[in-house]
Amino acid sequence: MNKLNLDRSKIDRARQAARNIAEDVQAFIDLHTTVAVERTVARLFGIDKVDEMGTPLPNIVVDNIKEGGGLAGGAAWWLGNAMVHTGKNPQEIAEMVSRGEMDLTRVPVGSGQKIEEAVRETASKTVEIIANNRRKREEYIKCLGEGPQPYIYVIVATGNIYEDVVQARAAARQGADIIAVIRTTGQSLLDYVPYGATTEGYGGTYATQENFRIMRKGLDEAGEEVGRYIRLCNYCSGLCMPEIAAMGALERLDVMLNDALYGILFRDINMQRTLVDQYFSRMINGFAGVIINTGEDNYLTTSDAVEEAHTVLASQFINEQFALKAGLREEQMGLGHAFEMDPDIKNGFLLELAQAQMAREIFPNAPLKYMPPTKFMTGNIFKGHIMDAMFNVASIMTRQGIQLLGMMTEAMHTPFIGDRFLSIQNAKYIFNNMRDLADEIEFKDGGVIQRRAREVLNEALAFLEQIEEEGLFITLERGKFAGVKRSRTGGKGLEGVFRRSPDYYNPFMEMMGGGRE
Amino acid sequence: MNKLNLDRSKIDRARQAARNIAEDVQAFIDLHTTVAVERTVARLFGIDKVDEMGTPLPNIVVDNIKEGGGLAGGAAWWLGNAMVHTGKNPQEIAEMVSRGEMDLTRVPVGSGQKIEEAVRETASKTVEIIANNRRKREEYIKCLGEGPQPYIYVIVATGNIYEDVVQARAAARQGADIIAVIRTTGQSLLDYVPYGATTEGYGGTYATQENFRIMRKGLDEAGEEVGRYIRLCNYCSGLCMPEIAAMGALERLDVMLNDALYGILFRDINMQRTLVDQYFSRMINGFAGVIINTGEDNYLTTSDAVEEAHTVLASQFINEQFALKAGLREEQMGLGHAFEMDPDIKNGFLLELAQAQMAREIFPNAPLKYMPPTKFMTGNIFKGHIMDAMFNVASIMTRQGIQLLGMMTEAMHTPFIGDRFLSIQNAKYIFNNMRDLADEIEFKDGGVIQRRAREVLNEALAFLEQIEEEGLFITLERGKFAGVKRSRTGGKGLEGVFRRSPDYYNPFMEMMGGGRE
Amino acid sequence: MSYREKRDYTAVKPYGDTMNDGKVQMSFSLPVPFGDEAREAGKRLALKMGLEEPEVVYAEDLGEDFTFLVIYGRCVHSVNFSSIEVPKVQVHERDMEEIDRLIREKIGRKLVVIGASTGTDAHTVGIDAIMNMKGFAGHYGLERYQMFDAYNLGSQVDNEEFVARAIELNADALLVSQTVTQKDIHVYNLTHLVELLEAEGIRDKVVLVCGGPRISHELAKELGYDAGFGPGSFANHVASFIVDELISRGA
Amino acid sequence: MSYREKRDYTAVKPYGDTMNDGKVQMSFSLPVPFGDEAREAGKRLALKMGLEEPEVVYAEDLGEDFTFLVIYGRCVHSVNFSSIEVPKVQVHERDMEEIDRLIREKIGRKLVVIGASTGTDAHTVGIDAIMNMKGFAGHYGLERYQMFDAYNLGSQVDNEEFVARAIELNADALLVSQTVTQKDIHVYNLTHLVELLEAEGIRDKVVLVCGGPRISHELAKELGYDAGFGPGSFANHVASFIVDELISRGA
Ligand code: B12
Ligand code: B12
Ligand SMILES: Cc1ncc(COP(=O)(O)O)c(C=O)c1O
Ligand SMILES: Cc1ncc(COP(=O)(O)O)c(C=O)c1O
Repeated sequence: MNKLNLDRSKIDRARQAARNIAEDVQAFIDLHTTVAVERTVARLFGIDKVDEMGTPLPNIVVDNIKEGGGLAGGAAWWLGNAMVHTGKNPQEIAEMVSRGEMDLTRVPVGSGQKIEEAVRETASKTVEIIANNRRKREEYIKCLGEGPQPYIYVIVATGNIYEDVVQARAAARQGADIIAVIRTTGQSLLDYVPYGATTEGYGGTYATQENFRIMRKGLDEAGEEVGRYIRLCNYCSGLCMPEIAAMGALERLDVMLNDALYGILFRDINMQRTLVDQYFSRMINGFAGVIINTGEDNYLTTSDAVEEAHTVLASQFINEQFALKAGLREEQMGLGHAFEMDPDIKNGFLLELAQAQMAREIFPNAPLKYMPPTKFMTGNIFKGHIMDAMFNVASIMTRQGIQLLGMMTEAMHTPFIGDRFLSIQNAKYIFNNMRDLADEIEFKDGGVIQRRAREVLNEALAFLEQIEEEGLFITLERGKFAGVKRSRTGGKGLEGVFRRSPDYYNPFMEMMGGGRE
Repeated sequence: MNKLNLDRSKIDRARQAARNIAEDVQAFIDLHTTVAVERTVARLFGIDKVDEMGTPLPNIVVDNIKEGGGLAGGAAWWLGNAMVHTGKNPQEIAEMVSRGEMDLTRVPVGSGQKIEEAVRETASKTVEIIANNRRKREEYIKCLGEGPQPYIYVIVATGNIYEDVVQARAAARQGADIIAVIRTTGQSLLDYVPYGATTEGYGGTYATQENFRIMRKGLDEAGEEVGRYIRLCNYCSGLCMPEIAAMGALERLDVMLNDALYGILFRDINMQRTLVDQYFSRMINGFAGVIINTGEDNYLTTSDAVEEAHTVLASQFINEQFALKAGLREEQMGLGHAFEMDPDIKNGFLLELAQAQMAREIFPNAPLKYMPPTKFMTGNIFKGHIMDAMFNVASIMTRQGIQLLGMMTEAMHTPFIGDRFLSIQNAKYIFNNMRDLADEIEFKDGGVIQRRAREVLNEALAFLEQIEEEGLFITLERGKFAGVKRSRTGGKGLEGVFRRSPDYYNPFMEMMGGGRE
Repeated sequence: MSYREKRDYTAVKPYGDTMNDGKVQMSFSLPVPFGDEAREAGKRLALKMGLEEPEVVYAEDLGEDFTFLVIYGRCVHSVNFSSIEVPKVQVHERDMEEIDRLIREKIGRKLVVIGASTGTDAHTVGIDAIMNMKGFAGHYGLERYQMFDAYNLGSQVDNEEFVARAIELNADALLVSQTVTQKDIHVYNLTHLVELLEAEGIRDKVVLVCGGPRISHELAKELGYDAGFGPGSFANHVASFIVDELISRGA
Repeated sequence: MSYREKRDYTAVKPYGDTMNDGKVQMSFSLPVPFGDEAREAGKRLALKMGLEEPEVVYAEDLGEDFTFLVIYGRCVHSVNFSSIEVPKVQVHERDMEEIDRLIREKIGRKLVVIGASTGTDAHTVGIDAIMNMKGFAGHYGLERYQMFDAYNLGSQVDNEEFVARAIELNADALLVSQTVTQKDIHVYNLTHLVELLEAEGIRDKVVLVCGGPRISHELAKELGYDAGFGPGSFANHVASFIVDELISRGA
C-alpha cells in the first residue's frame, strides 16, 4: 500500500524521535509506582468487594500499606508476607485489614523465599485466568468468526447497565462488531473503581467489574446467536488506568481506551501519575490480547482539525512507542484519529482522505481507530447522517480498522436505540457497496491529497524533533498539544506517585510484560 | 479525461452504427408530418387560446386542414393563403375557423409567391422572438452568472402552479440551479396542450404556456435576487412533443425532457408518430438553445440496472445521432443515465462509477443528466438520504453535468418543501467538500471499474450493430429496449401521422434547423 | 436478562434509550418566517401533539417565509399493544413445485390468472414482479408455474377492458396492481372495478386480489377484495393464497 | 405572487407541499416485537398525537423485541403564530473596535470578565470561542479586546471557586458555559451559582451571563441570569450586551 509516495526516511526519523522520547520517559517510569498500580496488584491477587462505606478493598489495602510507609516496596510483597504469616488468601487478608484486624506493614516479616513463592503462586493463578480468557477469545473467533474490518464500533451509554445490555445485544444483531460502554461523567477522576451492578450514571454507565461481567455475558450470548464474536470495549483512562485494565483482562474485554497523554491533557491528571499508570495498564492490555484505542481524536474536537493534524500524527508515533515498551504488539494498537474537519471546507474531504491514508501507510499493521464527526454535528440530523456517511466513505477508501460510528443525534444526546440502528445501517450499506474501492483507486501524483499528507508528515516530524530535544514533560508544560498547558506537579493524583525502593517487587511486570523491547 | 482506457475504435464504431440507424429512420421522418408538427407551426404563427369548449385553436386549425385533406402540404401554406386572402393575422384566422366562419382548405388559393412572403414574414417574427429569448438567457448568464456543474436540478410537482412557484423560488434560494415542473399524470397522452394557469394535477402540474410564463417570471425574479440564473425545465415528450418545444422556446425554458424513444417505450405512443415529432421538437429546442434531457434512466427503473446498462449506452448513442440530425449541439445534449442499482450489491458503487465515468468519457461535451436512485428507495428516509448522498458522490467523482437530486421521500410522495431543502443541502455539501476529487483519483488499470466499463461498451456495440442491421423499427417490435415490445402500427397517435406531399412547406424547418448535418 | 419480560404491553410508549422515556423525533416545515418565533411555533405544535419538553434542535430558513424544524420530545401518549389485532392474509406459504403439485392433485386443471396495472396507473414493475417468467428477488413469477395460465395485460388497462378479458378468458383469479395513490385515486379505481364485476355478476366467480406499495390486506378487504398484498410480496405468496381460496371454495 | 400574503398567521399548520396540508414526519422506536402489530401500534400513537391518516412508511426489526418506525401524517393542530412573542437578548450588535471605543468613552476603564465551564462540565470549546484570543469563525474573542481584562478559568471549575475569583478580581461580568444537560444537571448547576452569588451579596454587582448549546435567553432569565446565549453566538454579541448593560446600570 503506497498511494501517497511518502518519504520513508522521514517516517523512520519520526519514529526514531518518538522512540527517544518514550525511552527518556521510560527511565522515569521504571523508577516509580503509584497507588493505582499497587491497587491493581491487589486486584490481580484476587482482592475485590467493598467495605460497609463502599470503599473498595483494593483501596483499603493500598492505603494501609501507604500509611505504613511501605508502598515503595510494592503491595505484592506485603500481601505475600501476610499470606505466609496467616495462611489466609489475599481476599481474607484484605477483609481483615478492612475490619481493622490487620496492619499490613506491621505483620512480622517472614522468609523472603516463602513470600516470593506465595506471591508467585497467587499471581500465576490470575495470570492463567487471563491467559485463558485470551484463548477463549481466540477460540470464539475461530469458531464463530468475526465481522470484516473496519469493525463496526458503537457505544451504549444509558447509565443503566441492564438497559445498556439490551441495547448492546440489539446492536449486535443489527451488525455491530464492537460495543463500547461509555463511562459516566467524572468517573475518570475517581481514585477508586466503583463496585457492583449500577443503574445510575450521567451520559454513561459506571465501569465496574460486575458491569463488565453482565455485559460480557450478554454479548457472548448475542454473539453465539448471530454467529459472530462481539467485542466489548471500556475505558482504561483516568486515575485508575491499570486497575480497569486488570478488570478488563479478568472479564475478557477485547478493546480498551488507553492513551499515554489523554488523562494529562483532557482530564488534568498529573503527568507523572498518568505516565507511570499507562505503562502497567498497557502491559496488562498487551498480555490480555486487548486492542487499545488511543485518543488522538480529542486534539481535533478541541482544536482545529486542519491546523492540528500534525499533532495527531506525532501523538500516534508516541503512543506507538509507549505501547511497544509495554509489550503491546502492533496488531493491538488501535491508534486514534478522526474525521473532524469543518464540513463546509471546499475539498475538505480530500484533506480527510490524506490524513486517513497517511495513518494507514505509516502504521500498516495497526487496526486504526477512526472517530466520526462530532464537533460540527448539529441538530440537523439529516445533514449529520450524511456527514457520517462521508466518514464511512473515507474509512472504506483508506482501509481503516475500527470504525467508531457517528450518530446523527451527536449534538443532542447519547444514542437512542433507533439512532444506533440507522448508523449501523449507514455503515453496512457503504462498507458493502464500496467494499473494494480502496483497491480500485489511486491518488494523483503530486495532487492535493499527496501534498497534504507530505505537509502533515513534515510538520509532525519537526514537532517530534522538538519534543525529542525538550523532553515530553517540558513539551506538555509548554502547551504544545491541543493548546493545553499542564505543569509537571499540577493536576490530579500526584500524591499517589511514589519512587520505587530498590527492592520494589511486582510479579506481574515480569509475568505479563514479556513483550518489552 | 481518460481514466477507463476504453477502446476508441469501439466507441467510433458504435457511434457510426448509431449514425446509420438514425439516418435510416431520418429518411422515413423526412417523408412525414404529424398533427402535432402542424399544430406547432400554427403556434409558431402566433395561434393560441381555446374555444368555448376548451379546445385549443391550434387543434381546431389543424383539424380543419386535416378534414379538408390538406395536411400533407403543411399548415403553413394554408395559413399563409388565408392571410393573403383575408389580410388578417393567423390568430384572427384561427378564431374565424373556430367560429365556423372559415374553412382553410376552401379558401381560394392565392399567389404562391405572396403566400410564401406572408409565411416568411410571420415566421421570422416568431423566430426572432425565440432568438431574442436565447440572447436574453445568454445575457442573464453573463451578468448574473450560474451555478457550477453539476447543476442542481430539483422538481416541483404540487399540481398547483402558484404553489409550485413559491416552492421553486424557495429552492432557488436554497441553491437549486434548475427547476423542473413535473407534468400531471396522463398529460403526455393528451393530443392537445391544455390552456391557461392551472391549479389541479395528479403528481404534477399541467404544462401550459401560461404556467410556463408564471414560473419563468418567478424564477427570473428569484435569480436576480440570488444572483444566479435559474434554469426552467419542462417536458417535451408525449403526443405534443414539438408543440411543447415551441411553447418552451417562446417562454424561454432552458431545459426540456426530449427523448427519441421514450414515448414509444414508456407511453405506448406509436413509433412513427414519436420519431417524426421528436425531429421537429429537437430542431426547435436546438434553435432555442435549450438543453435536452433524454430518458435512458427509465430503462433502469423498469429493468435491472446491472443487466441493462448497455441499453442505456446504446440509447445515448442513438439519441446523440438524432439530436445531431435536428441541429442540436453536443453542449445541449443532456444524455440521461441513472444511479439505480440495488444498494445491497457488494461493490455496486464501483459499477455505478464505471457507468458514470464511461458516459463522461464517451460524450465529453454533453452536460450528462444523472438521475438519482428511485426504484430502491423505501420508506426508510434515513437510508434513502444516504443513498442520495452516494449518488452525489458518484456524480462529483465523475463530473456529471446535471444532477437531478434524489429525495429521501421518493417512495412516498412528490417532494415536500422540506425534502427538497434537505436534498439540496446534501448535494451542496458533497459537491463542495469533494469538489476536485475527480482530479485527484485514478482508476486501477484492469481493475473492476475499467473492466466493467469495457464490458458495457462491448455489449452496447454488439446491440447497436444488431439494430443497425435490423433497423430501429424492428428492434422496437422485438422488445429489445427495456423488455417492451411495440408494434409499428400499434400505440397511440398513428392516426396523426401523414405522408408529406412533394410541396410540403414548413418555413421553420429551414429557419431553425440550421445545424442539420 | 429478565429485562424484557418486565415490559408492560398494555401501555407502550416510544423508547429512546430508557423504558417509557417516550422519545420521539419529528420534522416538518412551517409557512412562517425563520426565527425564534418559528421555533416557538414548532414547540407549541409539539406540545399540542402531546410531546413533553419539546426541543427544537434545528431550524433553518427555507426562503419565501418558510422554516424547517427538527424537534425531539417525550410523547405522553401510550397504546395498549396487547389489544391490537391486525387482519392478515392467511397464507400457507409454499414454493412453486408444491403449489403446482397441489393444483394438479386438488383441482386437476390449469388456473387462469389475469393481471394488470389498471386505470391511469403506468407502474408495471410490481405486477411484473408477481407475474413475469423471471420473477423478482429470486422468486419466479406465475408465468413460470406449470399449473397457471398467466396473462399480464400490462399498464393503464381500463377496468372495463380488464373485466371483458376476465369474462373472455374465464379467469379464476384477477390480480390488480395500483401504485399511484395521490388524492386516493387507487381507492376510487379499485372500488370501481368491484362495482363492474358485481354488475357483470362475476365477482363471486373469481379470486380477486390487489397489490401495491400502499396496499394492505385490511384496505383490500374494506374495498371488497379477497386479499391485498403490499411490499415484499412474491408470486408464491399470491399463488398459495389463490389455490387455498379456490380449494376452500370447493373448486 | 400574492400567494404569501394570503397566509393566515392565526392558525398555522405544518406545510408539506400545499398550504394547510399539515404534513409531519416522525420517527421513533417501540419496545414491542416487529410486525404488523408494531406498525399498528405506531399508527395509533400517531393518531393520539393528532395526526390524521397516519402512514407507517417504514418499520424495521431492531432485535430484542424493539421496532423502529417512520411515520407520515397530517397534523390536525394549529398554532396562533401572530400571538407568539419570544424574549430575546436586546443586543445592539457592534464590532470589536466599536465596543472598545464605547467602553473608552462611556466607562473609561477596562472591564474585568471571568469565564469558565463550571461544575463537572469539561466542555471548553464554547467558552473558548467567546474568550480566546483567536476567537471563532472569524470573530476574535474577548482576550483580544483592548478594553477587556478577560480571565478564562477553563473547565470543571467549582461554583465556589468561581465566586471566589469573581470577588478577588472584582469582576464586572461573569460568563458561565454549560454543555452537559443530562438529567438537567445544567439547571441545577446554574441555579446553584446564582444562590452563591446572592449569598455573597454580589449578584447585583456583576453582569451575569450564561451560554451553551442548549441555553436560551428565556431559560437564562428564568434561572436569574441577565442573559443567555445559544449556538451561533460570538464574542462581540456578548461584549455588546455587557457594555450596554453596564452603561444602563450607570457604571
Ligand atoms: C419506477 C417508477 C416509475 C416508472 C415506472 C416504470 C414501470 N414500467 O413501471 C416511471 C418512470 C415510468 C414512473 C412514472 C410515474 N410515476 Co413513478 N415511480 C416509480 C418508483 C421509482 C418505483 C416503483 C417500483 O417499480 N417499485 C418496485 C416494485 C417491485 O415495488 P411495488 O410496486 O411495491 O411491488 C411490490 C408489491 O407492492 C407487490 N405488488 C405490487 N403490485 C401488486 C399486484 C398484486 C396483484 C400483488 C399480489 C402484489 C403486488 O408485489 C411487488 C413485489 O414485492 C416509485 C418510487 C418508489 N421508490 O416506490 C415512483 C412513484 C410510485 N411514482 C410516482 C409518480 C407520481 C409517477 C408519475 C405520476 C410522475 C409524473 N407526474 O409523471 C409518473 C406517471 C406514471 C403513471 N401514469 O402512473 C409516485 C407516486 C406517488 C403516489 N403515492 O401517488 C412515486 C411514489 C414517486 C414519487 N415520490 O413521486 N414511475
Ligand atoms: C467536543 C466535545 C467533547 C470534548 C470536549 C473537549 C473540550 N475541550 O471541550 C470531549 C471529547 C472531551 C467530550 C467529553 C464528554 N462529552 Co462531549 N461533546 C463534544 C461535542 C462533540 C462538541 C461540543 C463543542 O465543542 N461544540 C462547539 C462549540 C463551539 O459550541 P457550543 O459549546 O455550543 O458554544 C457556542 C454557543 O453555545 C455559545 N456558548 C457556549 N458557552 C458559552 C458561554 C457563554 C458565556 C456565552 C456567552 C456563549 C456560550 O457560544 C459558542 C460559540 O457560538 C458535543 C456534541 C456536539 N456536536 O455538540 C458532545 C457532547 C456535548 N458531549 C456529551 C457528553 C455526554 C460528554 C461526556 C459526558 C461523555 C462521557 N460520558 O465521557 C464527556 C465528559 C465531559 C464532561 N465531564 O463534561 C454530550 C452531552 C449530552 C447532553 N446533552 O448532556 C454531547 C452532546 C454528545 C452526545 N451526543 O452524547 N466532549
Ligand atoms: C483515550 C480516552 N480515554 C477516555 C475517554 C473518555 O473520557 P473519560 O476518561 O472521561 O471517561 C476518551 C474519550 O474521548 C478517550 O479518548
Ligand atoms: C424523456 C422523458 N419524458 C417524459 C417523462 C415524464 O413522463 P410523462 O411523459 O408521462 O410526462 C420522463 C420521465 O421519466 C422522461 O424521461
